[in-house]
Amino acid sequence: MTTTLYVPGDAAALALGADAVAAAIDREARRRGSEVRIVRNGSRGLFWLEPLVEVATSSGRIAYGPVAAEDVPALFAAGLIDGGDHRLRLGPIERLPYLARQRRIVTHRVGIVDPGSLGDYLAHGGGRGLEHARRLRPAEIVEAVTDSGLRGRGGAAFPAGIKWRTVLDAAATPKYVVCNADEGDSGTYSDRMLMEGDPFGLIEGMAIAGLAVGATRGYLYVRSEYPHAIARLEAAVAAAAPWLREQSVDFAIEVRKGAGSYVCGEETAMLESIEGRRGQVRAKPPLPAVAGLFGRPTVINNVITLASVPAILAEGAAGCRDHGVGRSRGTLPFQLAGNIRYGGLVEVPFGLSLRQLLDDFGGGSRSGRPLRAVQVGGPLGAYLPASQFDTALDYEAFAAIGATLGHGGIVAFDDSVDMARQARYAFAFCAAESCGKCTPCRIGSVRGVEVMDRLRAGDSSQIELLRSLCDTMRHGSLCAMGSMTPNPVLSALDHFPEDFA
Amino acid sequence: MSLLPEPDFGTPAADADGASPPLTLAIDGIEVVVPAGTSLMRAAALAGVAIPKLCATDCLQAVGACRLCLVEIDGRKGTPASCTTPAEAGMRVRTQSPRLTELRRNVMELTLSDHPLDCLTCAANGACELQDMAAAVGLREVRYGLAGAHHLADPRDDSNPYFGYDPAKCIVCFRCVRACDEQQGSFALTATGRGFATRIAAGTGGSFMDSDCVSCGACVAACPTATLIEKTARATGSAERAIATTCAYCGVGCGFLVEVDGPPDTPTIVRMTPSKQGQANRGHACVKGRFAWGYATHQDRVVRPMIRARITDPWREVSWDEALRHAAGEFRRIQREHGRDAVGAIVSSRCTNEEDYLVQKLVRAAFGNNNVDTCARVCHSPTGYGLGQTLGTSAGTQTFASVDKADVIVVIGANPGEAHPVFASRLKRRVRAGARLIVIDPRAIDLVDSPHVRADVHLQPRPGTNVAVLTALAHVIVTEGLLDEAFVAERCERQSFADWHNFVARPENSPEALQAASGVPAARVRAAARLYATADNAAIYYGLGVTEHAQGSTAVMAIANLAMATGNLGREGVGVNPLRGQNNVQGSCDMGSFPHELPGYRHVSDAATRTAFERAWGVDLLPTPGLRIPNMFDAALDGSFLGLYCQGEDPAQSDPDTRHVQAALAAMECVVVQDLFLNETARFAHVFLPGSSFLEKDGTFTNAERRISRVRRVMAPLAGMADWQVTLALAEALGYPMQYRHPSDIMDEIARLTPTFAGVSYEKLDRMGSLQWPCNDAAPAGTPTMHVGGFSSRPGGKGRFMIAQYVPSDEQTTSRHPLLLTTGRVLSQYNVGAQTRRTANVRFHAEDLLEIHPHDAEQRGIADGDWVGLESRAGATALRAEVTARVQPGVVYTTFHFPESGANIVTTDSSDWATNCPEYKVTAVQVRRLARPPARAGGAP
Amino acid sequence: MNAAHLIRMANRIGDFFVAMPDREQAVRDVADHIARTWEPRMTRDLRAHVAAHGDADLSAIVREALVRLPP
Amino acid sequence: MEVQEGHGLAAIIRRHGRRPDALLPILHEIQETHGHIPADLVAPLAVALGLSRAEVHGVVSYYSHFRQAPPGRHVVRVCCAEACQAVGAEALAEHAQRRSGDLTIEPVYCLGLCAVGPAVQVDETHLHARMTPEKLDALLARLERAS
Repeated sequence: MTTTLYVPGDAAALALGADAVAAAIDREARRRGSEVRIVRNGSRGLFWLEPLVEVATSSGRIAYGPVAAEDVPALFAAGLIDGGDHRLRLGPIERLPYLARQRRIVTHRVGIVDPGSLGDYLAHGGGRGLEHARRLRPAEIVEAVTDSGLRGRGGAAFPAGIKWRTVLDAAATPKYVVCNADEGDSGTYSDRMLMEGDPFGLIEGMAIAGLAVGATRGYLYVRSEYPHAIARLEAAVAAAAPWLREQSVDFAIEVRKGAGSYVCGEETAMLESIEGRRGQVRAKPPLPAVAGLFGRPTVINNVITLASVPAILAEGAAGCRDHGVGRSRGTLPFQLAGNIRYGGLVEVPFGLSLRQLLDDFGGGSRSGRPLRAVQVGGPLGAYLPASQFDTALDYEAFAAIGATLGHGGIVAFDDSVDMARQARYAFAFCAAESCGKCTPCRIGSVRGVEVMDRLRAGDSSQIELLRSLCDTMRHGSLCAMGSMTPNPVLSALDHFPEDFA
Repeated sequence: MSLLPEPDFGTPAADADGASPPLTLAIDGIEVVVPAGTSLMRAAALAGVAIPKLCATDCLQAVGACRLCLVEIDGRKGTPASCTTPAEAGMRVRTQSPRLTELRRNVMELTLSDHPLDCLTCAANGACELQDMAAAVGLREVRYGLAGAHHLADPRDDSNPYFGYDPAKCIVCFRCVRACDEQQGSFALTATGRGFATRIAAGTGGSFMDSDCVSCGACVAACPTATLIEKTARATGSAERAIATTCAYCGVGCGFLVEVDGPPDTPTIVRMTPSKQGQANRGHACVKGRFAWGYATHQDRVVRPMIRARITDPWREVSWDEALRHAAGEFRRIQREHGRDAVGAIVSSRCTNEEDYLVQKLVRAAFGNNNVDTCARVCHSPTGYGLGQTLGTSAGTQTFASVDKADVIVVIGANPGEAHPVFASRLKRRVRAGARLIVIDPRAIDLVDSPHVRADVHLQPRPGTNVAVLTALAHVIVTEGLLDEAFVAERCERQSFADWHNFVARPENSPEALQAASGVPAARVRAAARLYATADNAAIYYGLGVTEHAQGSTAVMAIANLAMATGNLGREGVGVNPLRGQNNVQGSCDMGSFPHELPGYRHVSDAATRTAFERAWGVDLLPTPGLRIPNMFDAALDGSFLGLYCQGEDPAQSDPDTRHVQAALAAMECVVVQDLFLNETARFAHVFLPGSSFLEKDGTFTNAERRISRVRRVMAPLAGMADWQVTLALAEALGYPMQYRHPSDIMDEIARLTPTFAGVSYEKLDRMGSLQWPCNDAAPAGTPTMHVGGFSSRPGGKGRFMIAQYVPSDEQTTSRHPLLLTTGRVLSQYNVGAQTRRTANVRFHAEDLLEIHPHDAEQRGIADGDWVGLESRAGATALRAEVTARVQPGVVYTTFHFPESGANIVTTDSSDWATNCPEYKVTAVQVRRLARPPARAGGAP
Repeated sequence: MNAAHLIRMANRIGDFFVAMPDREQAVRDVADHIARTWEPRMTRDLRAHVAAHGDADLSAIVREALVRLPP
Repeated sequence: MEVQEGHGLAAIIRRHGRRPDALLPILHEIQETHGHIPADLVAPLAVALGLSRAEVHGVVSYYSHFRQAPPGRHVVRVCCAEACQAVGAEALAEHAQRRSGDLTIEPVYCLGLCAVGPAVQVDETHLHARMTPEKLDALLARLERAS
């Protein structure tokens, strides 16, 4: 009898040696004459346990981790194939508290299915959303998405249904669906995990979007820093094409590789990049929903947003709508990153407090020192001091404290952090990644670095100029790159003034 | 920046689609009504409120880069840029507040933190938008200090002869890049790098001269600082005043502002900038009009009259009076000795309407014959004939702006990118916006494949077979049921249509049957015909590649047939549009410069017309046609034509079969040449009268869209008299005084005697900018689009189809002359080069080259750059070869801008059957590799 | 004037109109075209050439038209 | 215009088609083949796609991923973004920059390995997590030995 073993092929697992583990398992199984099938699944997102090996047994999938290649012979000796006991044995995977306490909806197949197998996808409930959507009129699909309360998960949190409605109502043709997979925010990796762990879910979401707005072409723009995700998606797109055809869904997807530009995560810069140009931001209006890719009406949503759609169509809008708080409906896959003990993916409904995530899931800092600051929402997000850790994780609550939830990335810093240095870095990052189109961002970012250098050298008179510069950038910039760079700077200055003295 | 107030509304006018009603909003409390799609910045400008701006200008799409134009809108968060925010009904916008002042000042502070503080020594001082805006936002200090990162040491690029690029002054507003992309369509500039390192670069980051820059100057005009600035302006600083005038190069007729300093009669020209109010060019220009004006004051200018008894004698400078008396005496002597018809004149399409009118009047009234012809004879005379026969009016049917409404554009026998660059930019813009393009040309001209423009169909006929291709297109339209039957039934003659229909439907006129003659694959002809005939709006543009053929007139009629058959006449976006070679080809034809027509294209045999002119001029007029230019030369060799007044024209270089022309000129007894320079024809002249450039006189030019525009005097004539004054003086010396105090008096007479010009006056031109004829009581504001509702000049208002049967040219390849030579222009040079060769434009094109296909070159052992001999039955010359696949095998190509290359030594006497327009475009030749450069290429006597 | 040129020009005019279906009209059109565009001495010299050397070099339609030309 | 077969550009363009929006995918392929974007390919590429040379140059120079000169034998990218900073990335990057030799060392802003930083990427596809100066030295030494 063949035993199925799961060794994640997720980039983080690979970075921790998963390939060597898989090879060792294969070698050991051959040596022992055990018939095993190794599935390179996505990661469950419990990264301190990666490489996390699972074995399918009659009593479910039993986890072991973190497994090093050297551990493999001993694991086999301990009866790995049957879920045998070993110091690395974690038990049935679903019962790990970190997972059990989550509410995985959009990521529920990640780490479970074989991302290279369409059959496995369909066997795990994939395809039902599209099947349902095919029986609906476009307006009904849009209505379902609107009803769910789904808001864009990329950061701007714009209601997806309204955006789709605009594209559906636009007269111009052809129309396009563009998936923003340019997940450039530090501290975020849920898009990457989904693309690597459940690519068909994303493709199905895009196809449903196509049906909803009348688009027959989709583009999946993935940053070049994600080569493994790109490879996964290209294989999945090829595998899904005949499946879509069989269902008479006229929708073709092209995977586009970015080329190292953070701004290309901004939707209009991304469109420029897909069209073959410099990734400079376009002024809005017109909105991409009216005049987007190649000047045509275009749905642009990020990975998690689109991947949320199949479940909404398959299970009904309530599945999303009934979770969360206030206007933040559904769940968000948060990502614990940086100096955190149990870093990983935590999909939970909106409304938990930041502290719950940091402590209950994250287990405090990796270094063991007290957490001093947390940056939420990527490099343009504010730094929160411990006094704000009780803020509820919902869009409006964060906006109320001048912060942003963004894409759900949470980067923890311990008390060794120099917040003035982080403020300088915010400008430096902006200088490195500014598209160069608008003056406040192009020149302001560089002047910001210079001001911070003078300030850190002891010239406290620069604080007034720093605030003035931040005001200019915030209110004068063309896009979020320039206008949000002041968020980390000013939050650092306001919450940690001692570092600027 | 120009000195005449040309208001900048910040963003272009909204496309008035007519679907959305205008909307009302309030700017700083001022209510303003604007079309939907108007930006807040433009709405404010319309309300008289100026919002600070740097990256916005109303000839370019807004990008929202400089962030100076921020405003506040009631009920909205934030401070959006007014250039990229569309106006909405009921909006209440504030453009001034302490908050906005602070923001703008702080943004400006960032801009200036990377800009040299050298205003007082800067060439743009006083005419710098950055300077103006810094003042407008009240910036007084830059708090960031001088120690930060900057680009002040970036090296200057002065490679272009006319303008320099100083990146140290660049504020990265992208206006230059956008101007190159949107206005010019060359895409020669780009931003490189990103963030603070973003810089503007030409080409791949090298110098402007190494890039694809065509020196149109759009970037220079767009630059708000001295980053891109004319070298002349750098040398002189800003000008004191500007004079609006019209370009004297091609038939586009661009409006320009001549910026000058110094005394009114002898000013220094600082620069010429294209005028946004120029209705043909809307602020755009090309390298010739924009920069190549230095010839006007070139040291080669002849400014004293000269005479000599024999052409072998040296010239003798004389007074105006003596020169004119000598010329008049000689003309009268010749007429006494050889008859009234032994003298005549050639008028120039370079001169003004008023001057052309005067010369034909001099010939008809003072010489007493009809021996007057224009250099339009050798370019667009078939247009006059062909369109007159079919549509009833000898002129193009549209405005240039009409191309914006075309869905399919056919370009046949024209290379607008080189010859009509400003129109080409407009055409390319339309193609980039989605219009389909059909190119019919033996060569792969730049429209066939250039950045963002690619022809949907390129038909490559063998030279001389246009009619075969056009008839094949007609065959497809007729036999595949693609006719606009309603249009034909309502607007065209029934019988001529039936005859034409039967003719083109014949099997021998199918693309398949004609493929052997034209070399164009039948399938491509069919594709082109379907594309053209099924478009909502299809427009045809053509040039000398249609007219300068033995069947030039036939081809023009074939084109008119196509337009009538498909209903593509009488509205915007359609039509038949000749691209005129010279600035005033249309005008010189309009002014009665042809030997068989009085002003307004009225035949000399028409008694009523003649009577009107006889009354006005107080003379009797001949009812029979006079000699055309080639007939003049034949008659000269025959001994019956011995006196010629040749104004602004150089037939010894520009006319075909040079040896024949030179022999004819040498046979004459009195040749009077009036020109800026001692040209080739002057070598055969007995009297030389100094000409005046367009900068030295008042007058009007009429461009290819029938647009009459003013030419205004910028300086006093260098020789003391403008051309029109010289003609007056000559007429007086001939005993026929004419009384005009100013060219406007001449125009008034033209208007009185010419029904299509009845409504034209200088007063109205000054008021309206320009007028397109017909302009009269029926159309007081002129006529942008011809033939709306009917062909009013045709009997019954019906268009006439003309059978256009393909007849092979006499110029056929033989074993002695196995290749076909065709000719054309390059962008930087102009015709015989008399002007452009006397400017830095020679740096762009220093010699004429012979383009030859690699296959033909290989057979002859010719490598790129080799000297080759070019020989036809008319003559032989030598030039260097350029081996290129732009030409097809069997075809060679050259330009004719340099006398030493002598292209017209090899062109023959073959000409259009109807008008004698020379067949420049087809000459059977042989090409041989020369072992060494010729002693003097050209070999003229 | 150069007879070869005149003959060639005349024949070229004939080549155009010969394609018209109404022969009678076509002949008239050739004559009319010459009358309206040729200077009188050109017609005169062509006639003189024909008188002296015959009309063998002229195409049929031009021969017919020449007869119709007003004197 | 014929594109020289020698660079393999013709085949790449044939595969992508003559459309301007194929520029980035084609540049990626060129860089995969040559390690950088050779300057002499800019003009033929522009012609093939109906773009200008300036536009292609502008695009190549904009994206940090595209190189205009050949890199070292291996490219080592050290993540310098916040999540990695929080666990010592800056010191690691400074440490890496001090190395010379036949390797190209450059910063990268996020590899999506934010829970297991500091992260390092070698030659596009080889990833390394929880990097320390010592582990990096060993890795670089291994790479240098291999080349």
